[in-house]
Amino acid sequence: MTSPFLEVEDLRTVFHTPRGDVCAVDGVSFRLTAGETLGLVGESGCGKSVLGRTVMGLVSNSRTATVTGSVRVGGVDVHGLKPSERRRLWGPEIGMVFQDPMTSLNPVKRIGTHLTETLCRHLGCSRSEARKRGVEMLREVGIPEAARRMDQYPHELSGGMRQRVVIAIALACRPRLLIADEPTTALDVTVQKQILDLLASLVADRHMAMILVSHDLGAVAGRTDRVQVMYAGRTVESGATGSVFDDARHPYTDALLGSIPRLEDPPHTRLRTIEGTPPDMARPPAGCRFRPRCARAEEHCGHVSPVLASLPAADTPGAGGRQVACHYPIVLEGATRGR
Amino acid sequence: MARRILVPLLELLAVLFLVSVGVFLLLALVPGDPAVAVLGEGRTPQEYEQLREQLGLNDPMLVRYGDWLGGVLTGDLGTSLVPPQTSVLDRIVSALPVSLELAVLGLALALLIAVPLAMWSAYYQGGRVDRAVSVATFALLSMPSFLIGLLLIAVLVNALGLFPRNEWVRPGDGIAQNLAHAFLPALTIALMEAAMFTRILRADLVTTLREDFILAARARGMSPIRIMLSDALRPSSFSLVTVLGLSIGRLVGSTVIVEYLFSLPGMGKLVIDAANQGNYPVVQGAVLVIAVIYVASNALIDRSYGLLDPRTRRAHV
Amino acid sequence: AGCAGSDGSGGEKTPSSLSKEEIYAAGLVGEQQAGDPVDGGTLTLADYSEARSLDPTKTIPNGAAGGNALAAVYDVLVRYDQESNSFQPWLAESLTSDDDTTWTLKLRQEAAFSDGTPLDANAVVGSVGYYMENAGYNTLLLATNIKDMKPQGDDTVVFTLHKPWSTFPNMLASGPGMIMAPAAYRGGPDKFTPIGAGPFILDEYKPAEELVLKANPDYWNGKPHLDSVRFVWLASDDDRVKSLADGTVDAANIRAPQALEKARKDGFRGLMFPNGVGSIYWLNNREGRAASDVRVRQAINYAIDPEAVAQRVNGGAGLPGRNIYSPTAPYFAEVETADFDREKATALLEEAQADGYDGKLTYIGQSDQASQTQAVTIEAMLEAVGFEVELDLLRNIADQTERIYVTHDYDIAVAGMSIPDEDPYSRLATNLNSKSPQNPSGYANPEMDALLDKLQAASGEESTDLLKQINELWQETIPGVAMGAGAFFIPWNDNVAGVQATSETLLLLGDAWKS
Amino acid sequence: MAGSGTAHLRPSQERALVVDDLVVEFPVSAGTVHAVSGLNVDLLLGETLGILGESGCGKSSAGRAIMQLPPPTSGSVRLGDVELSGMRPRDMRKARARMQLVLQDPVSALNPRRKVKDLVTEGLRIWGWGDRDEETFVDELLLSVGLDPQTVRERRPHELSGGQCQRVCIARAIAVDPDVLICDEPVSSLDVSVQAQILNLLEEARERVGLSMVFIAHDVAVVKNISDRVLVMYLGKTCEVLPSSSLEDARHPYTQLLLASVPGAGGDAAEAPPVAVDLPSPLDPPSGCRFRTRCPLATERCALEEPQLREVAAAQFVACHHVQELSR
Amino acid sequence: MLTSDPALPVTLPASAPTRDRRRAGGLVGAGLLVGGLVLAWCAWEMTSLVTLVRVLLLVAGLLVAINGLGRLAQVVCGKPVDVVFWLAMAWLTLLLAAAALAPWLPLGNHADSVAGLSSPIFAEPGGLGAEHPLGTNNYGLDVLSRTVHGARTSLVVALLAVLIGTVVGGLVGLVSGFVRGATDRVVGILANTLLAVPPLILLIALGTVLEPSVRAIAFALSLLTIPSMVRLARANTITVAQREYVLAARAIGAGQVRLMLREVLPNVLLPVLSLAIVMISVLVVAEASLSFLGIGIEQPEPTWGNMIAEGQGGVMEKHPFIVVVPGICLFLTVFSFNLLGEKAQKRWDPRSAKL
Ligand SMILES: Nc1ncnc2c1ncn2[C@@H]1O[C@H](COP(=O)(O)OP(=O)(O)OP(=O)(O)O)[C@@H](O)[C@H]1O
Ligand SMILES: Nc1ncnc2c1ncn2[C@@H]1O[C@H](COP(=O)(O)OP(=O)(O)OP(=O)(O)O)[C@@H](O)[C@H]1O
Ligand SMILES: [Mg+2]
Ligand SMILES: [Mg+2]
Repeated sequence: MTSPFLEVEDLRTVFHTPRGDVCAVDGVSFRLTAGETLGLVGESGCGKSVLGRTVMGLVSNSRTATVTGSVRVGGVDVHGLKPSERRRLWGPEIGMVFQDPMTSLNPVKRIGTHLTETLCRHLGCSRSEARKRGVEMLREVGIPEAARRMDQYPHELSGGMRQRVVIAIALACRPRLLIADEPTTALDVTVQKQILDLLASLVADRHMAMILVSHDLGAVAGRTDRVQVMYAGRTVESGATGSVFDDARHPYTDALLGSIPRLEDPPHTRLRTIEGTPPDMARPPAGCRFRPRCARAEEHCGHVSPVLASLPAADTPGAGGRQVACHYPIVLEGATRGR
Repeated sequence: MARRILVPLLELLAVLFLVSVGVFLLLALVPGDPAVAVLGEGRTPQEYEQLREQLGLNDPMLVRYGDWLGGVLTGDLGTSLVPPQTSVLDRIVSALPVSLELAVLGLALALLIAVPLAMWSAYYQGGRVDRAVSVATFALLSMPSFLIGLLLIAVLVNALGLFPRNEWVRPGDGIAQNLAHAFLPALTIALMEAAMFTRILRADLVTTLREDFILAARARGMSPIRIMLSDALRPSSFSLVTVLGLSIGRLVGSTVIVEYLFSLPGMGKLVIDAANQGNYPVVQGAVLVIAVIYVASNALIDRSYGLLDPRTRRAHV
Repeated sequence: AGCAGSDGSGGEKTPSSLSKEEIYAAGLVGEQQAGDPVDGGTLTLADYSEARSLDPTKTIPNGAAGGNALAAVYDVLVRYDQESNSFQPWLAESLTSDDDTTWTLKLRQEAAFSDGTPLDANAVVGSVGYYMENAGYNTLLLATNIKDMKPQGDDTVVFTLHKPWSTFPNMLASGPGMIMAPAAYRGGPDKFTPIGAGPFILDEYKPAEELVLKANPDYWNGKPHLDSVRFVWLASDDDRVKSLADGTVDAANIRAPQALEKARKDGFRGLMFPNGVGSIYWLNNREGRAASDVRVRQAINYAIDPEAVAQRVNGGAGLPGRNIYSPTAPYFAEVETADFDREKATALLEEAQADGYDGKLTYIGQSDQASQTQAVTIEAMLEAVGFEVELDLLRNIADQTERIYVTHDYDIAVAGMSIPDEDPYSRLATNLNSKSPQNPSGYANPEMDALLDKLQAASGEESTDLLKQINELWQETIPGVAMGAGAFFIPWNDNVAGVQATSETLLLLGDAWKS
Repeated sequence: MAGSGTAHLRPSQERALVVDDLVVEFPVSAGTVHAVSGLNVDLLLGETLGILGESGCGKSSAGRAIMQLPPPTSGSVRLGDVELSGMRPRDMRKARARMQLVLQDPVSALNPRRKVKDLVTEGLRIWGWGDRDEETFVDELLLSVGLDPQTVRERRPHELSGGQCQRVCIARAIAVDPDVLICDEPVSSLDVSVQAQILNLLEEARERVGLSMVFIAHDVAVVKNISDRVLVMYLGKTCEVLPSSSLEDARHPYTQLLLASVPGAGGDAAEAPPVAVDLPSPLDPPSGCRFRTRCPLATERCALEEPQLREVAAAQFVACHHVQELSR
Repeated sequence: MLTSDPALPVTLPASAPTRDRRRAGGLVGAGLLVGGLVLAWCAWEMTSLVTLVRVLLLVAGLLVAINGLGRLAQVVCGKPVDVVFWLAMAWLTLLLAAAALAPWLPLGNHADSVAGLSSPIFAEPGGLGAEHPLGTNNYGLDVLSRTVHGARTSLVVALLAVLIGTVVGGLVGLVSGFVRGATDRVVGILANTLLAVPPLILLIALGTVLEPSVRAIAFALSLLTIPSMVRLARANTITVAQREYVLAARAIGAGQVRLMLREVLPNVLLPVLSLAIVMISVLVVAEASLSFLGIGIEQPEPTWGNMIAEGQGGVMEKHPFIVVVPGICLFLTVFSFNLLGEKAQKRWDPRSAKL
């Protein structure tokens, strides 16, 4: 195996808010090699975006936040860098695609300005050179009439088109790691597919590493190599995508999969539900954070936090590296489960 | 398309019409006989009566209003009752540049103070500077302009002798002199306005800085200064521009206190003096002109958003 | 006359310890700059108020109303000399009379208007005619007195009066004596252009801002030393003193007692014009008003303490007192005055109330702070003796003028009267004569009318005696509440010299210079 | 597609709601937005009709026009046997109460200044309590939507989670005992786990109270799960009407595109990314078949002639000129 | 979210503020408080210094003291405390109490000018316990008493005007924003008309027509508040009326009036009230400006404005306390109302919480 391009070790992000400290990311670790795609899934508020931003270094130690643990990108500790050095990473090393293409483009700047200023800053190319490359980038992400689009304002484009622009900007400096934070949540289904396909093909072409953040399990399922399921700031389960979705071991993952209506099921099929709501992150429950909603919880779960432990390879046919944080993981009942 | 230009225009005209009616009526109710204002004391009752007749003061209100409005529409705002009996228009033409200069200088100074301050405190939101700026701007906003003016005069003119005493020098008589004399009054205006501008711009900047596109710009590796200047400032300036526009219109008539304190021959002083002398044509004319400026500047501001925000540009063209 | 304080004696004392008498001494004040006049420069005068117009018929031609600018443009035929207390020919070569009834005015050959036309007898007759036609200040006084005004030849005008008038020259020292060129008024009052024979010519006028006059090279008395004079009008006497002190202006025109005393104590040179009854409360004597009853007038007069008012309104400055003449006036005499006496006031008021008076008074004044202070003080004093006072503080001058002079709708109103040294007659007659249209109080006393008639013709001792009788009659019948003498002070900076005074506190700037 | 037609209506059966040629247009500065152009729908008693379509295709506009909020530009809406268009305002208010609306964003659909108990009883406060006891009514109602009356009754919306708010909305809607419930994307803003709770709740409520329901959504799987019949909309027009059980057999090219876009385990990633196309604007919709600009089957005919809905299989109606080629 | 920018000074995590550090913070706070107060007191006493320097020292001392108080409060309460805000509230409470109880407080003569005839004028402030703790004015009236009674008038005028403005402006804005259409147009034109005339000039014009009574001044001032109230209420109504809960209420069958009163009004009320608080401070200043120009409430009835105006004409130079006392009261009050208004707006009307 090649050495990992991204190493995240016991990452913990704490926000200091007036209501108290919020531990939005609580001891997450993972590795990612070039060409690999990692899916981060979980319900709203479970810390996916904060994790993405902390990995990038956009959230770092400050008056309002404390970050511990380490993030190494290409061997460099992101949080040990000076701000100006870190800025130099953003673009050529790490790119980011945001959830909402409506708000992640400056409404008063032309598309072209967004692209060229990034190129000028990082590659030091001249304006005309940057413009040429910008047009190329737009073409590459499948935008027709790219040259004309350069002079348009974001509001003059459709949502899907805008998201393509955002991707083009993120990829303009050919980063080696792309963090896509729910890149398709705001888009229509038909467009969503196009964008996900686009990202997948770009990652493949450029041999990039990508973190795909999503709460849509379906979106992650087809397009990632590995997946991490998060709940209340912690990783509850991780492993090869197919393996996790086909036989979930954590009660949360299992319940989540069961609560999604499937096209294959006949109409009026009752869905499985997870009762209750995710915990308030300022006052998380003791022990396992999923305990209050968990059907399998025992007394023990309320006291001791389960650690993310690897499952024995024998237990996980097909793929290795499965990890689960549960005292009472679901035990395989043969091949009947899954989709 | 025609509708979109015509309707606001008609509304503007309606506003101006109402202002003219209001001003006319109000001043018609004010005690004090214009004939006395013209002739001064010590004339025979017949003389006053004769003049009243001559001025049309005995006509019904509607006729008088009609006459006045007719004059206004043909560019004749009447003649000052109290000598120097120059035409009202002349008086306004000589007073307006003073007020405009004060307003423009004051606003320019205010922006000069407010923009960097707001950017600084928005960037270090919640920090020491931010808190200090917040308290200081509040303190300024809490001080009536006459107190600020009195303080500035007491300190800068009387105690330190840094600036020349009141009196106005027209730009035509030397720009340097003019600026030296205009500085203190402009500063008084600027301090008030700067406090307001700072708060408004800071609040908008803070909101903008929370936007995704700022985060996105950071994620592209842009430097903080560049982000503040080229990404945050423009989208945050809509409220400021609105207030700025309102201020220009408002200041032309609202520098009263400052003009009074520094005895500058601007619109405010013109109106107050005229009001004190019972010189109605001047008051009416001046208020009407101020209203026109206010209404016009507002309309211009409304139309200028397109320059700042391309999203609205299309809708206006 | 009152030039005593001006020379020498004041020099030894430091100005800051000046006594009231010294402060209010008439004439030139302080050591004047010696040396030869210097040509050139602009003299900036912070005048008391802006002339309503450069048309003398529209402006009260005195120093307080902006007459200085008029005097500079038109000059005056006759000049009052403070030092000798007499009228001297000025623009005219001479003004003579044997009987005070027929006055012969002889004009100078060299005098001409600035448009080049000659200042001849016809011009004078025309100018005075225009003045009276357009009802310039004092027209009524002139009209009732002048029987005839005729040019004799090119350079002489003969004024024939109905009866002797010893201070007639004073008329030609102010408004009527400002001779306008025929071209000035040819188009009528609406097209008036200021053309005169004075030392200066209109250069630039910005209403409410400044008036600039430039030197008239053909001035009869030789080209003025100054290139130009500039009139500006600041907000208050305080401002004028401060601007004078920091050199923004070269000379100022000051009336408020506090500022005036401060300017004197600060050692400014200048001209002092004291006058009688600088401040007065007119009482409405007319039928149907409370003060038509002499007891009410007396009660009001006794109730008000000029000292206390001066203390509160002017911080103690001024010359509070009841004598209607300035203590420095040449004709000043002690009389028994109706001084502040609360008991007398109460008693008189009770008497009047017993006859059905309800004790109510309406006070009118302006609404600025100083006027409010005055109003509140007077109100307090009157209420302290049992009056019930309603304050009516008016917001515009036209309203006040209307109430006092036109509709006469007031009981007690604050005003000024300023009886000058040079011509007490005309001021007294205008204000007290029962037939005068400018008699604000409606005071009608045949005895007073008779005294005034006699005063017109009188001169010297006789006149002083008549003035004393008038004063006594005033103290007895109280046309208004006299609050004490006042003064005008024209301070200037040390580099200014040659400013001359004339009557009505007017300045003549033809000889002025600045180093 | 984007056709029209009435072939799919079922006049012979007992219908709770009949919508006839509904047109909704909004005048805007740049012209007219054709949000809904001639929608024909009927809803049988106890049936759930799903309306499926992309953002901006006029789903919400149609739903609101049915509620007469605001009344449609033209077209008639019959609720039971009451014709709603052209009613007097008071009668309209009364009739409207027999239909109820559940909206996408539960938080903004609740007045932040009012307590839960006031919110759910608003309808009865307006129309009268009848012989009901307020207390017990509120408690029963809240229980029926799975909320604990004790904890929730006195709270205000901001003290509730999104899912709880949506439950309050549903409680409020069924409190007035409506005949028809219109749900405008009631689960789109919710997390998957909560989405399942709400979908189950709606099913239960429908069964218990005997509601007819119009369910608007853009998620194919959700619509399939809850509806009996699905109507697919594109740019204000109907593409296809079919029983939800046979949704996977959809014929219309647009429905097929929708189905293919559903993210699933079998994502077919590696092909070349498709080039973006500008979607047609409702300000100036394409002539003929509105889908033709994106349709792989489009021919000249599609631009000239508007396709009509016709039955291509049992209870399956498609508006497409090329439907024959598709049929077996 | 620039808050997390690394350029910010990095402070240690607040997770475990040790006991020692807390004690140190408390000591620093107490030190600053005492030091500041001493400095202020010295400045007050050091008559030998130039007035300007004294004033600067005084202000600096007070600021240091407030800073110290803040630190102290943080230590005592365990979290940051907005001392300035609480001081301001304390001031407002004190002021309102004093104003409300003024007739029953043992205060000197505030408006009886007849009695004032026999009192000394411009008596210097005598400090606590003296007959005239803050001196007397030009009419021999007690400055302390006048300040308290002046607060009464100033506040009554401002509150009355705000009340009129809020009720009238708020209702008009509510109706016009809810009904829209022609009504809205007409209301807009009327509001613009009022705005087009400069406020002070409008007041001057009104001042010449109206009697200078509390009621008339309040009425005139309320005209200033009405247009902005209308605008705010209207804008908020329009936003609220588009909210889905209004749609939902409509769907249930609520009528127009019910919608307006039950659904819209409660949501418009708080922003309107927050503006009203800010308006109080604006009007206190406006009233003062009017009195300064001589068109407000007339002497001897005290208001802060006409008390400040007493300083004109050289009085201020000789007897600074005449202006300083009401000036400081005015400043503190306006400052406090502004602070309160901003807090309220931040909480209830984030859209306009910029001032
Ligand atoms: N700047 C911040 N200050 C304080 N708390 C924060 C901050 N940013 C995020 N949080 C908190 O951290 C937690 C995780 O937020 P995050 O945005 O990562 O969730 P998410 O998984 O991305 O959810 P979503 O799917 O809604 O985007 C939330 O409880 C949020 O309130
Ligand atoms: N009040 C309105 N004024 C103008 N245009 C409107 C209005 N409401 C909706 N539209 C337009 O009508 C079209 C249909 O809107 P509608 O809200 O019905 O779509 P939708 O299918 O519900 O979309 P979504 O899934 O985003 O909710 C859109 O183009 C929209 O922009
Ligand atoms: Mg997120
Ligand atoms: Mg919708």
